[in-house]
Amino acid sequence: MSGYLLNRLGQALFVLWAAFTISFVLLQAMPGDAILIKFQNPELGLNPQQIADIRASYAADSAIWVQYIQTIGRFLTGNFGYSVQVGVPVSTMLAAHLPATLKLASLGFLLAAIFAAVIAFVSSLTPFVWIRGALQSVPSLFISIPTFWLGIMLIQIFSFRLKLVPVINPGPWQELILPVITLAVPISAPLAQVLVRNIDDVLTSPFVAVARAKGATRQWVLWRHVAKNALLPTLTIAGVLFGELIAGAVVTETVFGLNGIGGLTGRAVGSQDAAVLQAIVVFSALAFVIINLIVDLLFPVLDPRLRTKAGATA
Amino acid sequence: SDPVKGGTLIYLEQQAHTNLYPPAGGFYPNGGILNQITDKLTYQNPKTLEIEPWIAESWTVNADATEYTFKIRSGVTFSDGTPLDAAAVAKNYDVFGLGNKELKQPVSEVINNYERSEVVDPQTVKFYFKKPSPGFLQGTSVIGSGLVAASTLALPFEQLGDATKIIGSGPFVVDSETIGKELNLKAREEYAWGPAKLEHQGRPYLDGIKYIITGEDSVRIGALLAGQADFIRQVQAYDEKQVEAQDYQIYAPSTRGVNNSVVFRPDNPLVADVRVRKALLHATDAKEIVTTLFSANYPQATSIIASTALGYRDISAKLAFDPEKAKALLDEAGWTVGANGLRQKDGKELVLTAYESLPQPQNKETLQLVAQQWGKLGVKLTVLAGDSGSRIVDDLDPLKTPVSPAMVGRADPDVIKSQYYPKNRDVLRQKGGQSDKVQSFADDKLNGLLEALSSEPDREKRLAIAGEVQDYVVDQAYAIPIFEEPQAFAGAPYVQGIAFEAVGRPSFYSTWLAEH
Amino acid sequence: MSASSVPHPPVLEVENLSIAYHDGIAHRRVVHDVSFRIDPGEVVALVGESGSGKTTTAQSIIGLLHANGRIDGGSIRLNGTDISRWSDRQLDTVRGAKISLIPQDPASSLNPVKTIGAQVGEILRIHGAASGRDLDARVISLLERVGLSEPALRARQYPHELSGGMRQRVLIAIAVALKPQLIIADEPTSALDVTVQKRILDLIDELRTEYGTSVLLVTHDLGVAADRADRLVVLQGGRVQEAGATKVVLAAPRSAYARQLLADAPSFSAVARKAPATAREKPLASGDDVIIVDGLVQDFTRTDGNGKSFRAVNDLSFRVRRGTTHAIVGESGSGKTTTIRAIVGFQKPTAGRIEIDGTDLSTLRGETLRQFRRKIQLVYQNPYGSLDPRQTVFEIVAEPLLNFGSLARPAREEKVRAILSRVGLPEPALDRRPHALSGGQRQRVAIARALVLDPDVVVLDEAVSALDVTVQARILDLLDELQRDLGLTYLFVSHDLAVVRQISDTVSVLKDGREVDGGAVEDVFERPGSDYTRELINAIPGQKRAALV
Amino acid sequence: MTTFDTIHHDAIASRHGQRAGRRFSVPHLIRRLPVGLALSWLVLAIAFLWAVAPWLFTSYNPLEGVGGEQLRRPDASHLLGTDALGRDLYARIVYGAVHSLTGAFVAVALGLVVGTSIGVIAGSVRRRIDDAIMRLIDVLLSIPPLMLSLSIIILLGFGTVNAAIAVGVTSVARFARLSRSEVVRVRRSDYVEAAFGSGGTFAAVLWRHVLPNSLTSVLAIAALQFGSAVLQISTLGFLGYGAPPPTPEWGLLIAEGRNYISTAWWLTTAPGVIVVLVVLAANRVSQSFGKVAA
Ligand SMILES: Nc1ncnc2c1ncn2[C@@H]1O[C@H](COP(=O)(O)OP(=O)(O)OP(=O)(O)O)[C@@H](O)[C@H]1O
Ligand SMILES: Nc1ncnc2c1ncn2[C@@H]1O[C@H](COP(=O)(O)OP(=O)(O)OP(=O)(O)O)[C@@H](O)[C@H]1O
Ligand SMILES: [Mg+2]
Ligand SMILES: [Mg+2]
Repeated sequence: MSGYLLNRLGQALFVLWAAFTISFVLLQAMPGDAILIKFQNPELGLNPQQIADIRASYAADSAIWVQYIQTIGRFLTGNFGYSVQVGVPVSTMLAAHLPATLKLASLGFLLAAIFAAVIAFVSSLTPFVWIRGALQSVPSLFISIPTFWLGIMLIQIFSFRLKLVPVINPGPWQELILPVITLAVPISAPLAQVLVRNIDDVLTSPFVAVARAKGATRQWVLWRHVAKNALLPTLTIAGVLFGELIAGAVVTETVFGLNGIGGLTGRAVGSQDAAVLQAIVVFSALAFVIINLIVDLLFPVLDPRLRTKAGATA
Repeated sequence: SDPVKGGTLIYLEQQAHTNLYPPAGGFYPNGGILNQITDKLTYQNPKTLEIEPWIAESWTVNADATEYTFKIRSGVTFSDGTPLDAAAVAKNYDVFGLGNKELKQPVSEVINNYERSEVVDPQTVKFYFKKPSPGFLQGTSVIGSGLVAASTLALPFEQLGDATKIIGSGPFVVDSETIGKELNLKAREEYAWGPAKLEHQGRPYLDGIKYIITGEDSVRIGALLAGQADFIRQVQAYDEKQVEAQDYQIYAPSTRGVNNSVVFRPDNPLVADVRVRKALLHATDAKEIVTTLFSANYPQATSIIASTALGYRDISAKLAFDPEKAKALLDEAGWTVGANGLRQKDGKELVLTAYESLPQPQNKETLQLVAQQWGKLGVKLTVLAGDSGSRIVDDLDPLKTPVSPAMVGRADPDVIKSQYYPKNRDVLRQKGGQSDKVQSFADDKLNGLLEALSSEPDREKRLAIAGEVQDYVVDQAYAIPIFEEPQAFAGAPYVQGIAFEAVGRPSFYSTWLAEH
Repeated sequence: MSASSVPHPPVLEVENLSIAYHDGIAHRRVVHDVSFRIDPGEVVALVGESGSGKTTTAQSIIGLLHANGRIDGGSIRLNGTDISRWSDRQLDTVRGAKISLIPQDPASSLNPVKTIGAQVGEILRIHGAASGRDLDARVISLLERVGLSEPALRARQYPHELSGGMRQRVLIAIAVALKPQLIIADEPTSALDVTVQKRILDLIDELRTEYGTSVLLVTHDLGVAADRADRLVVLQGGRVQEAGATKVVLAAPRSAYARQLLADAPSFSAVARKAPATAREKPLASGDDVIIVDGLVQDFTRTDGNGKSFRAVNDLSFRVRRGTTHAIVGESGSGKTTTIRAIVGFQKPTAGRIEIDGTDLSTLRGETLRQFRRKIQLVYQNPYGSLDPRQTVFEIVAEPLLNFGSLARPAREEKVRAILSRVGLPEPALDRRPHALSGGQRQRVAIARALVLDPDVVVLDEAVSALDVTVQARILDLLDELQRDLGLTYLFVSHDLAVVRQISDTVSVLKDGREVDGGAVEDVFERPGSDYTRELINAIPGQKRAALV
Repeated sequence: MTTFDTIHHDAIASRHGQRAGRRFSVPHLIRRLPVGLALSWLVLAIAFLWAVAPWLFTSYNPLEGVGGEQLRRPDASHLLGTDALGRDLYARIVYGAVHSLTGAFVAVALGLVVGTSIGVIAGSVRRRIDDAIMRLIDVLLSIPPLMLSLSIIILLGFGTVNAAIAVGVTSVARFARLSRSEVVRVRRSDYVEAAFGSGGTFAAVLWRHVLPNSLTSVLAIAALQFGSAVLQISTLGFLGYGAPPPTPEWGLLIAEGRNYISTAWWLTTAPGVIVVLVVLAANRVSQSFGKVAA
């Protein structure tokens, strides 16, 4: 087991390093850079000599590989550098932006899971074919709505027309209501689709018939037999959902002006704030790796078949 | 009714500030904050454009505008308690005028030919210039010349993004900041040094101001009208009607600078011929653009600078929309309509490219209309929406961007120099200017005029030169002015006493919130 | 029937039952006017080929028809009450308590993520029969009752930790937990080994007598039915062909279909008539051994990473003469498939020598191995899985020819047609895909593919195990015929001794990878050399009838 | 043999209802087609026609507005109203189809071809190399997809096709994973072994069996990805990385129209609804593929 863990750890480190390197190369390859974008801005009225001086002071003109080594070195010591665009340390920025995103993402995911579960379970419990049909087409609908459009519509309707929740200067929880819904909608769709399919699969498996033959009611079977078995394979899409969660967060945070990593990513890309982007990539790769590791370790806990690997052949 | 004290103004800003080094205040979000937290040596009356006392009680200028002496008001302190005296002012201007290499602080665009300062006595400071610098007095009144405490000036440039570190002497101080999202200002109780001629004196009426970054146009306007905000920046012309329909107020202070224009980079062979540029100038129907996209707050341009700007000269006759003339000019220049409807010459097609400018109101639509108008002549204008990096890199290369939108605001004729002079913004991209991609283009006559403009001490003569430059730029068809750009704000009906400095940054010093 | 008549009313009475499925557009009736009854303590067997409606009938009795199935008419009376139109809620009180079910496939009939104890206890909890400590005790005693060793441990284990036979015992424990009046056993042993099968059926019998429960035994194996049932109901195409006391039906079947079933069942034929002499009749040149296996050893490293290897085949040796059939028998996991995979060259043996028609397999690799495949062909256990679902029958059979590129297109087409008609596939089946074929037809396609290259040796891995008796008999006849006409050598893997006895000349009996018995079929069957072989032979169903006749 | 045929017909019709449907005649097929699926095909067909022959559907110029006609509400002459430059919105949507659909198509094609190739290679080679390839795919998954696409757009420059490439790159990982697992699954199947057993070379087996059988579910996902690509491209437009004006690409229409939401709601709603409809239709169709494949 420890060998397995070591191996996984090695792979995780590789993923981190490769993500760092790829993003470094991508950022280097872009036309212009943060310094140019910020200081070539005519509003600042700097002349070429001044800009050249600034470039020199950021050591932005040293050889790429030197910068690469330096950046890695800095990252290893926990120093993420300064944001050229905003003029504060990257670590401060991350610290300021992370909580909002964590809140948004975790609540969004939770709500998405609830949406998905309601859709999946209600549709398999309902005796009415039309309700079932209607519910099962909800994921397709959810997946078809542009997230930013949904956000803007929600704001218009619930905040500006119906005046139910303010978007400007809201309370700490009010602030999250609409964004969380916005984020949950696209995330819940694939979850619900997978769940509905899994439930359908499990419902046709013989052990469900056996449970029914014991005299168990539909609800009993659904909760005590189907639920866990159907949830298990859903875990496997966690990695993919993570990406969607981040993409969703960028858009949601931009629409709602939330102060999270997503919005920060959008702005940092716009200003090619390399230090910030580099840090974001490393963090997101870290999160991805950790999530996958947790899922991998969680599987045997939830599924007894995976506990003893050899037993699976019996 | 009498002003009411108290309350917090909720102000929605479109973009987060980038850096609060005062000379960087030209960027509107920066300026909008600096204007509340810093004071300037002088105050430019936005109505008369006269320079009035503020931190400086009085001043003298020598005949050739190379020496300025300011008498500093006593009892002024920065919010960290340090005194704002002659020494502090001198220190500020030394940095603004010369920059600080070590701390990466650049030179201010409004200060020309600065040499050194001299603290005559604790309340008197004197500035010396290498060459006449007649624009300096006005330059002391602009946002870029906000005075900050020594501790702020001692910070390296990249740390000036943190608003809490900016110590000014203004009516408000930074209370707290959530980077990229929110900024809270609170009133400074002991503030007693507002511009001398203002009616309102003493501390500001408001208790505080909350800046909230709200990027979405629709959210800003919606929130204002839904009663969730009090005051917002960047109201698009198409939203004005509904704002006014609900008795809300549109504020559109003029930026009093170079008009919103389309400029050429004559280094690009396609637009090197003045006849081509002239043709395009006459092919541009500014009136159509203004009526289609804008409102009465966006007057059609009648010169390259705003009609409210100092030194303005009405040259609308030279800007007439005349497609026939345009066609004739192009024909004359040898550009004939080819089979595909595009003008051609020597196997080359007249296809031009411009990047849209995000901060300018409806610039994408404006350029599309321009493209549509030029298209009728057989000239294609490709409008690009690039990322900032490509935009900036390409914008330096006249071959890639022969055409560009441009505008700048400042209430002094120097603004023309800011815009065109190769060492400043260099919108025409001259050799020896901002870009090393320029092959040969340079207009010495223009540059001579601009230098004269910034160093002619005699006011009358200076205004005459300003007029001459306007004529010259249009005669050369370097720029096609389109409209006079205001900064558009909207406020709730109960928001009173909003003031703007001369180029449209709001000042909330005298602002108060009526019962509502 | 007459014996158990008057005193007790029947437990179950099915009368004119008709059931239809609708799939979107059409209703399709699959059970037509079926009537039968089950008296207390009686075993009634429902026999018939695949698709004859056995499962459908059984499901309707316990009210678990698929959502798209509907009872069109007739009645199902449990103790005199018609339950055919009861709601789910009403049926819930009956299921488990009065009628219970032993399903076909023990592997998937237990919830993989719940413990055995929880699943046995569930039926008690649902019906409020026990709770708390009492529940645990009852669960353990039930597990003990069905013959599980260490019942307390078993209760804590998960299904995957148990063998198929153990799982079926757990399912039986569930079925008998509340001493129901009727147990429906739908092919309770068809997924199990012969030896295990016998033990499970014995257990059901034992519990039945103990509790006085009636059993509806659904099976396609006439042998099983003959051994266990008091009465038979023979179904074909959803209609009752014949019903009556087992003895009567077996002794003198009235319907043609029952007669055919009887004739096809290998378990009977093996005893009733000697295996038809095939190649054995031909004088054989001794020493003409096509397959020589010498000291074959096959190790596998287990996936759990502790590096210990597992010996699946241990020092196996045998020889097969040209034109004969050699069988490999043994229970599941005994190494049959492993052996033949080595023989056809899919797997490098750990040790030992394999020689096919004079070629030593260990010398082959790459192109030579590919060329070698002309000589020996494998027919898989599961014909459906071994046929590419996207290819047409024609493409499947033509592919080997294409691989060796020896024939031009017209010649190839001709050859494919010839071989297909040889295996008895109708012309129109040529451009169908595997899913549009019956199980028997699929197996014919697989055989055709194996034969199209004119191999010397055909290896058949449980080639008929998945088929029902009638189809199985057809395929065996075909194999016999082909062997005679083409002089093929067969290596035939099976766990069904009846079949083996019917068609093979020599046999190797495997247990845990070792040969425990071997030699000519007659010798092994008449004079088994090991207890294991004896047990295998005793487990062949249908012996009761053999005794009768 | 007739008995066999009846058996098989029974069995087939029930167990493989959808598959069997393929063999039926066209009118039969149409009768069997569920309404939703039929509507979905209709939506896709219309969108396709818009893309190939937009002029058949509108007489307005999508690129040039009429002065004085700006921001008109929807009415008889302008079905969906006009935009700030006085351009007919319906015309812009119709002419935008070609951009949006090509964009989505390119994005999906890129993800499909590159991703599937990687997946097929990973699934067919030795364990070590497979592992290495899949870790690289993990890397691709671990970089925030939006950042990846934005960077790629910046690198390639703005434009519909470039945006499509940027979106396509983010789906490479998904396709690679899926196709790899499918290939691994198919490779384990008896029929692949049987194909080797009947003398097939590696290439022949890969081409004849592994590819066709593993691509079914990959194609179903591709149809799904099609819808998602339309959305992602529109998201890029929203973030300011869309096609340059005046391209009437749908995502850009929604994105630009959103600024007018309180004065001219139709500018963002109409293209929004069109995108929802098309993506829904693509989803529905992809599901029907999935069923056939299942
Ligand atoms: N859910 C269903 N929908 C439609 N048809 C079905 C369904 N279940 C079974 N059938 C069909 O009903 C017929 C009878 O099936 P059933 O399962 O009762 O046969 P069986 O005798 O149990 O066969 P086997 O021996 O293969 O288990 C078959 O033709 C089968 O294809
Ligand atoms: N590739 C493999 N890796 C590890 N163990 C294997 C492998 N293949 C087979 N085994 C093990 O070898 C033993 C013999 O398996 P084999 O498939 O030969 O049995 P069999 O006699 O064909 O059984 P059945 O009747 O169930 O098909 C089993 O315990 C099986 O788990
Ligand atoms: Mg059955
Ligand atoms: Mg086997």
